[in-house]
Amino acid sequence: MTDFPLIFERSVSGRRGYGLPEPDVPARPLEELVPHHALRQRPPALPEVSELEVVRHYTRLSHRNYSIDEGFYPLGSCTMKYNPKLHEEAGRLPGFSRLHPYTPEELVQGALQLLWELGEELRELAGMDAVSLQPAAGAHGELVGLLVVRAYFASRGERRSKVLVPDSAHGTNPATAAMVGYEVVTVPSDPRGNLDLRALKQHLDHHTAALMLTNPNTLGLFEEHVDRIAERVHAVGAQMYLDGANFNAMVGITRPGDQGFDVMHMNLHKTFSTPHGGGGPGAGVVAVKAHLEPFLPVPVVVREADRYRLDFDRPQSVGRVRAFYGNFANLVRAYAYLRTLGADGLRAVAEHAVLHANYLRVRLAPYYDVPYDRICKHEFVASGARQKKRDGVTTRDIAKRLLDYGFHAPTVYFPLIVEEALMVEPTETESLQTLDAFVEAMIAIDRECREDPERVRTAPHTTPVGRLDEVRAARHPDLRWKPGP
Amino acid sequence: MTDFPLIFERSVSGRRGYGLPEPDVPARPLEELVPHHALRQRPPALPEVSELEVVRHYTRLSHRNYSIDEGFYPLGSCTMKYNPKLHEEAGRLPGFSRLHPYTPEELVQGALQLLWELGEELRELAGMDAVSLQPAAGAHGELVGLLVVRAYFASRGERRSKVLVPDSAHGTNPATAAMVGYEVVTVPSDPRGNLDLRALKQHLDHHTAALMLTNPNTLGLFEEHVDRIAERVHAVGAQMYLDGANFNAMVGITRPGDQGFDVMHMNLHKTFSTPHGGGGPGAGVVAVKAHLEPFLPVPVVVREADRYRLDFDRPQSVGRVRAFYGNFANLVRAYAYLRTLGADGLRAVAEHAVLHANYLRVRLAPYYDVPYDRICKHEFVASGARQKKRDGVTTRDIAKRLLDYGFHAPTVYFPLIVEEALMVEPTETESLQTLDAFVEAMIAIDRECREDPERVRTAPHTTPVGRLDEVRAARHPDLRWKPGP
Amino acid sequence: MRYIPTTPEERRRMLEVIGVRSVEDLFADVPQSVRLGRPLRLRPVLSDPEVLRYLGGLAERNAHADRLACFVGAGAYDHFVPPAVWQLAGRGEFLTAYTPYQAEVMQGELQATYEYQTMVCELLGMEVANASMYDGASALGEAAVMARDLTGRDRVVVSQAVHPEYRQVLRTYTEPLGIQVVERRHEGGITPADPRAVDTRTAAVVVQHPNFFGCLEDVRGWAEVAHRVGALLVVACSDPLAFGLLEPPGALGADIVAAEGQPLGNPLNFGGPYLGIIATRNKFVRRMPGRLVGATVDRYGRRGFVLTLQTREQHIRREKATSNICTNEALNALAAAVYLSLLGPQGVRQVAELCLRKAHYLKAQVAQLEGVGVLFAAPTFHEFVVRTPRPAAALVRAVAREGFLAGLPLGRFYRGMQNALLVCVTETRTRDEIDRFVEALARASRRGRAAVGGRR
Amino acid sequence: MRYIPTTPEERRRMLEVIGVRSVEDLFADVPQSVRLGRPLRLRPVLSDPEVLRYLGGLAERNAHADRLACFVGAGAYDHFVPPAVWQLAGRGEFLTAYTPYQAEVMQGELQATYEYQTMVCELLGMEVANASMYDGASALGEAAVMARDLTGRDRVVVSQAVHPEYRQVLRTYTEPLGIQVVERRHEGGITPADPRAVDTRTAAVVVQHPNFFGCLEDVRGWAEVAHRVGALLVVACSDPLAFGLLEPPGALGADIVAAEGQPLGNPLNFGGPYLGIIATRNKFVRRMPGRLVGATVDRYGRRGFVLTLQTREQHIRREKATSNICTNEALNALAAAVYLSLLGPQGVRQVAELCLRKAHYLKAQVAQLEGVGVLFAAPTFHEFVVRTPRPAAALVRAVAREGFLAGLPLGRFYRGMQNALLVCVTETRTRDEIDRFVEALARASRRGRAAVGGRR
Ligand SMILES: Cc1ncc(COP(=O)(O)O)c(C=O)c1O
Ligand SMILES: Cc1ncc(COP(=O)(O)O)c(C=O)c1O
Repeated sequence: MTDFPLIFERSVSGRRGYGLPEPDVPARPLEELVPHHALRQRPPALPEVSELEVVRHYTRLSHRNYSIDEGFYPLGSCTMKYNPKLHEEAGRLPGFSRLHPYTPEELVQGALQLLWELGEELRELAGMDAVSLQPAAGAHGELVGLLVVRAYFASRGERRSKVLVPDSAHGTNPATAAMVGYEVVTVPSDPRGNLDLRALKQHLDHHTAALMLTNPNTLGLFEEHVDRIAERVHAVGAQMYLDGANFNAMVGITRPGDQGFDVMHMNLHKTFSTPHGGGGPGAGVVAVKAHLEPFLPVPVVVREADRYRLDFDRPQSVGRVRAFYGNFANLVRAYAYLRTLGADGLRAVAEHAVLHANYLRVRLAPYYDVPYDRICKHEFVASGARQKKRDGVTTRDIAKRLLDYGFHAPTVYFPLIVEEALMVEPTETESLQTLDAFVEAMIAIDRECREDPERVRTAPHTTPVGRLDEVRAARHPDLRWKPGP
Repeated sequence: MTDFPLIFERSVSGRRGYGLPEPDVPARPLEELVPHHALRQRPPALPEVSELEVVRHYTRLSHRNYSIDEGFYPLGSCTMKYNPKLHEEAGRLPGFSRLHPYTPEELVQGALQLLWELGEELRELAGMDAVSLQPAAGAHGELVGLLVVRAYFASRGERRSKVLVPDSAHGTNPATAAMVGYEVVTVPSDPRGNLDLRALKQHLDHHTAALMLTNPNTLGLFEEHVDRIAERVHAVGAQMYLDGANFNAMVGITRPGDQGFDVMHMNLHKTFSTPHGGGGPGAGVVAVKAHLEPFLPVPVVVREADRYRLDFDRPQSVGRVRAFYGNFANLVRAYAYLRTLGADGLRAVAEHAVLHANYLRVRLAPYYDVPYDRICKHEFVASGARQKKRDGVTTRDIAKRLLDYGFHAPTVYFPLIVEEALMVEPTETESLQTLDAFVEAMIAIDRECREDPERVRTAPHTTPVGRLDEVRAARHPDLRWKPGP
Repeated sequence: MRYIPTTPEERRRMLEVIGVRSVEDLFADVPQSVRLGRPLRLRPVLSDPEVLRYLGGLAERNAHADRLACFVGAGAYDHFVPPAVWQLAGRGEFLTAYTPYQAEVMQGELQATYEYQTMVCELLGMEVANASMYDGASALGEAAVMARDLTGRDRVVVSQAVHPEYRQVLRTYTEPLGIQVVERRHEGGITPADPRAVDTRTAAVVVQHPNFFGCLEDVRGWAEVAHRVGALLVVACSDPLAFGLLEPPGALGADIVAAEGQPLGNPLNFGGPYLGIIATRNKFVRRMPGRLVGATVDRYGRRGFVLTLQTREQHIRREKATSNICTNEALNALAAAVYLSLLGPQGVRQVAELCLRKAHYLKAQVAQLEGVGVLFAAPTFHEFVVRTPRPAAALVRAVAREGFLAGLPLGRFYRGMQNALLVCVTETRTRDEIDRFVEALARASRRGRAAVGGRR
Repeated sequence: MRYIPTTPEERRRMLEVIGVRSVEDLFADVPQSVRLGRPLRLRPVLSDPEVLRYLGGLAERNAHADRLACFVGAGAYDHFVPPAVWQLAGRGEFLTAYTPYQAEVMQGELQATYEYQTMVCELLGMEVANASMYDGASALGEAAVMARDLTGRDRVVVSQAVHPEYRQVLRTYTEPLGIQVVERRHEGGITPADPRAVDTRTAAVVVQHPNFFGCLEDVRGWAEVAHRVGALLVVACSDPLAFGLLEPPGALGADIVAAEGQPLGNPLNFGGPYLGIIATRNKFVRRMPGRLVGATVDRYGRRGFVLTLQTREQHIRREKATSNICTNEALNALAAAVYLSLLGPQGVRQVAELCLRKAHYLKAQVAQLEGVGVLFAAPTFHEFVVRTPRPAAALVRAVAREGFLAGLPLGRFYRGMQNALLVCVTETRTRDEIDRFVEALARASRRGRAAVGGRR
């Protein structure tokens, strides 16, 4: 078997894949237009291929991918639900996709209205008072959130130094806190999988700017004492930040604002079904309580009578975190989703996401350890510890073997507090038949671990390539193709 | 390995895949609107599946197909060239795709202008005086063409009884002649692969309505005496019909009208790159000389000053062969193609189609018989006769084995006058590298025929299913899934 | 050259291998006398952006169904097409494949077609359907020829309430074969079943249901009439979605159904490509035109699909074939399969019910309009004929200015029906649009009457 | 429920397996005190056709680039996007995949990203590029932090001719980390290299090339100035297509490039999603933010691709990571790879040349207009600043009525520049559009001057 060629390896000098116009303006010598020294010396070594070759190359590459459109994607914490095709059609309307961000306000009223209405819906869903639609992803939302918290304290002449983060938190939480100049203090979880209240008490003081909580947390468990946690955090004047990556478990049932959170981000590319695009783009809306509103990034969409405009004049704002107004095309998709589901539909989303997760949890529990085996929310964390101890097969091996069964693997080795973690999130859009097929596969793999562990250790066997050498990739970085001499 | 499920086998009672509106008009009892006896007794057994399941089912099915977008498709006589993506975008413009055919003429001027301009271009390409854009495919064009011929003779009070068809002709030619009530007389080919002039002479008489010629013929050879053939056919007052399926070999170099043809069809889904859609839709434009124009189907697009209209008032017309005006969306694509290539581009198409075919012919000749081994046009016909005699491997086996090498097979067992025919048409849009890879595969298969014929006889081996039992399919027809009791 | 990858250097190498000096030599066999001695006289070549801009300009000059609220049907219906339909059917793997001659690599196309054949049978209540015909009209033409072949008789009785263009095509297909077409006048918008219409020379009776005027025909009655003399009943249909709610032709005694499949997920496309449906009884399958996909097994016993019963077809049977059709409308059939999969039994019923209810909501209001009225009393599905106080064509132009595509003026097809307008309401029309449409009709009609009055 | 396949019967079965009586029981752990005791107060639910209609209505109320001839750039460019780009990038297999954590089934995404990284390096003349950042502005913010980490210094000198929004983002990213940002005023539209601008506390000098005003900066000069004091040169860029024609930053001494990749095959999208590009020298790679794809081999020795050098990233390094970025703009990077594959070296050069020539064609005519003029004398690429006789904002409104999106009024970003308009010409503008635009400008300016005169 030979390597799948790179597009560069298909290149033939002089071949073209485009149909651009000829200049229709007077052909003045280039040197009259730009100084010679500014001109490029040697052309970039881009591939020279025909349009057909490009179509074939990327069509074939697409066949070497795994997507929701092809199969089950129980990737915990990522909420890989169905991305409705209707949203693609809506997002591609020329009135949206061909709109320049610097078109005068009075000529983009449709776009601004959409943003404003989306903001209204999200505020109600979050139980918050104001939103910023700008962040490009969840982590970007975290950045905005902590910047807002920081500005809030600054406005009160306070300089708080630290942010508390549970040991189960996603890596973006501590990373964000560091980017905003905060010291990160890790708070352990208790045996039930809740945040350890005693430990929290220890670390909470007037130097604490915020607690970054994920709820349901990354174990898929609802923080049972969220109200008391909020009380204590507020008691020292600190802010409650919600990492809303797991919002899918609570829409319409409980609102972060009502749980005592002051600021949160949501991942529209999770809860609100915008496609993840193989890594992005996303959209990470930030919602805040009234006392934090003055600090949101500029611009903010405001409505006056029946006109909409972008408000830049916000003296206390943290400023800008990106150019323009946000990942607009994704916001269009998310809004289409909200309008299609409505209040009842969204509540049903949470109910079924939770129903499906618990069904899987209960069916898998006999075969895989489930460290915190209680009613979970939209996901749960199993463990390959049993198989590792018993058969010398790791969670990574089990994940790779699942690929042979035609499923994507769950999230593995996260959260860090569960050894050999297997984090499973089925979402509400999968059918019982699919869930059962997944269970059968997991059971079969458990059997293989006992009867033929080597087969699992060397998996995957049916994929376009076999197990890849990640160590070599890191030891000898090869990050780009290089043209031959 | 289990069977790939049918969509019906994924059905679960009560599941929905649509989001239709609720009635917004007063809900009167159905019986008030339609008599009870007219109402459906039991619902159709259509699948009950979610939108996600539909998306997955047909996405996965698409991965069980072979297309130009994925690989080389040297299917002789089918001109499987690249279908530009630009055409899809153009064809899907709401101004075209959302246009109702009964919209008043003055409100569809853009569409009519497009049809008229396309007609003009095709007339010039064909060297003919008038066109009908209505036929849905080549065979439909043949039907129109012979109906026109028949009406022409009728208008002169003549009732001619027979149509001459070369033994190398495509099946649609005799089938069409029969549909129009003509007796079909087969004319043999001569040793050089041309129509046998002596035989032609024998059959030509005043009962002959037309000669249906394919040029280049299905051997991929230009009819060297086309001018003399036309002379003789016209000498008995008969009409020259061109099956223009092979027009790709001559655009811009020689025009059917100048070759002496009175009427022809073109397959826009071949020469003019409209995608073939896995079997259709196509578009089979008919072009005629002035004396046949009065007989074209209604309506015909006409231009008056700068207005365009549909002319229905044509007393001598053969009538209608379909509803409305033709496969419009395909005509849009074909027009986009014509405007993108222009005069020079189209000539280059013919030149390279012929260049590529001759290159393959010469490179394969040492390994496979090429019965008529002379300069060919856009395609040539090789034969598996040598392998059959020598190794007991048939052309079908060779074709199936090619699938394992990642290529589509050439057209096999056509034309009928070549035993074990392998009809190869590379088209102008394939690269030299692809042609060479195909040659290597053919050479490798010839070697396999000698060294491991069983491997070839049992091919394909790497496809989603193995060789399929066609005899069983015909003996015990299973033409639809049946719901269980 | 656009879309041609071969570089000059590669051309040189190929010519060398071939053993000729120039591309010119490859055309040595083309007599000088027939050469085109000059460049083609075509419109100037355009770059990609220019082509899109030019075609975009032409598209802009059409009043499409997003611009005018569409109240016209008459064989082409503005049903909602779920975006998933063409995002799937339009995938390159389906779009750029040829006819599935090499079954082992074309299981996607073949299985989808097998599923399509099944869904069509279910919707129409028939036993077998083919892989597609060009459109509903040509399918009807082929159905008549098929009936001739099956009965050995050469007379076809056809209702005048069959789509006029379908009837024209019927004549075109049958006339050269000496098949005689006898038309049956309609009475009050329907064609009452009448034994006197047929005799032992009758090959088939052709009725449309719901018919061109939107009225429900007495299909059962005609089935009896036809069968009693050994003739076949051919039922034409321009919107199969009707059978989400109405008893399907198969259950009413149809022997052959010829239908238009555009309403099943295919765009209006200014008339094409559409989807020709033909379905019949198992016992007639070997006389059926067009391709058929059948299930079989591979050498390992796994289920697979192939083109089958090909001895009916032109590439095998040549002049003895049941039809000359080769390329069909496969992609439109695939779209129909995706569409019907999404809708399922409840979905097709809901669409049909929405159409019925909205159409009758309009019908009731039209009946109230003074000077305007409903022409026929017979029960209708989603179309009906409006009696207009002035020539319908003028009325259509008038309401077009107010943003409505009012319907099809029937004068063009039926003598004496200048003041008749065939209107249609699908599920895509909202109550608000219907109400405003009624107002527009009312205004236009008053103006009309005034004008007429003026002329007196 | 839309998009939820579970039937009531299936729900029952699942609850039974779980061993609870109702779905309600699954939320027992949610304290009553924090429950939402009422239904959500959201806008009414819409059916699929209604949603499309509603959003279509909102889309119609925007003056997009097919309606107004677009002469504005300023960080978002109306380049021609070949239809193949999104017909490929938009395929479900790419669109609905997550980050390629399971490399063996994500070779498509991973290889395409590796190809993208290579193409970006080639276009910018850099050694290594990452898999994407959010956009050009945030990439610049991260670049500044990266420079701080690499040099251990906390001062960044930035030209005022860098996109004002990029500078705002730069401040937002650096301020909390105590990095001091010093702005350099431009002189006549460019930022002359000046050793006095830097000292040994300087981490980086940031210039944009071509800069916000469209002018070419003295990048080589700034590279020398920066390097002499051990600082890094960070080059920002809002349209990398310029380097199809211009010497790329890598060749001019840039240590880090932060660019906006929207012009590479991505739609205008009212500002996003766009494509953040960051590229640097090999020796700095371990300080780079974001994902990197690297080549490796599988257990059979076949080439394959994986996410690599992840010890830089948040999920491993947490608070010590080089950045918090996780989700990026992978799909836009894929589109860029397809776009650059289609264009190739000749294509990017041709686009750049068309932009340059057309922009200068406009520039020459604007220079002739009385009352109007070109503000800066420095050489420009495809943007330049027009001096307007009346406030530019008013002018923009005036010519919008004539069908042109005239440009960006600079008063909003630069004090005292109320009468300055930043215009852009890409390859999609035709000579005819440019000529008519000039006439419209002339008319609007005359009216303007009249008005002003009137006021005096
Ligand atoms: C719990 C949690 N927090 C934060 C993030 C970061 O969100 P994003 O990837 O959109 O930046 C994720 C997603 O990976 C997550 O799962
Ligand atoms: C030589 C020839 N004639 C006629 C036809 C029939 O054309 P179509 O399939 O478009 O009806 C074909 C295509 O298969 C052909 O190759």
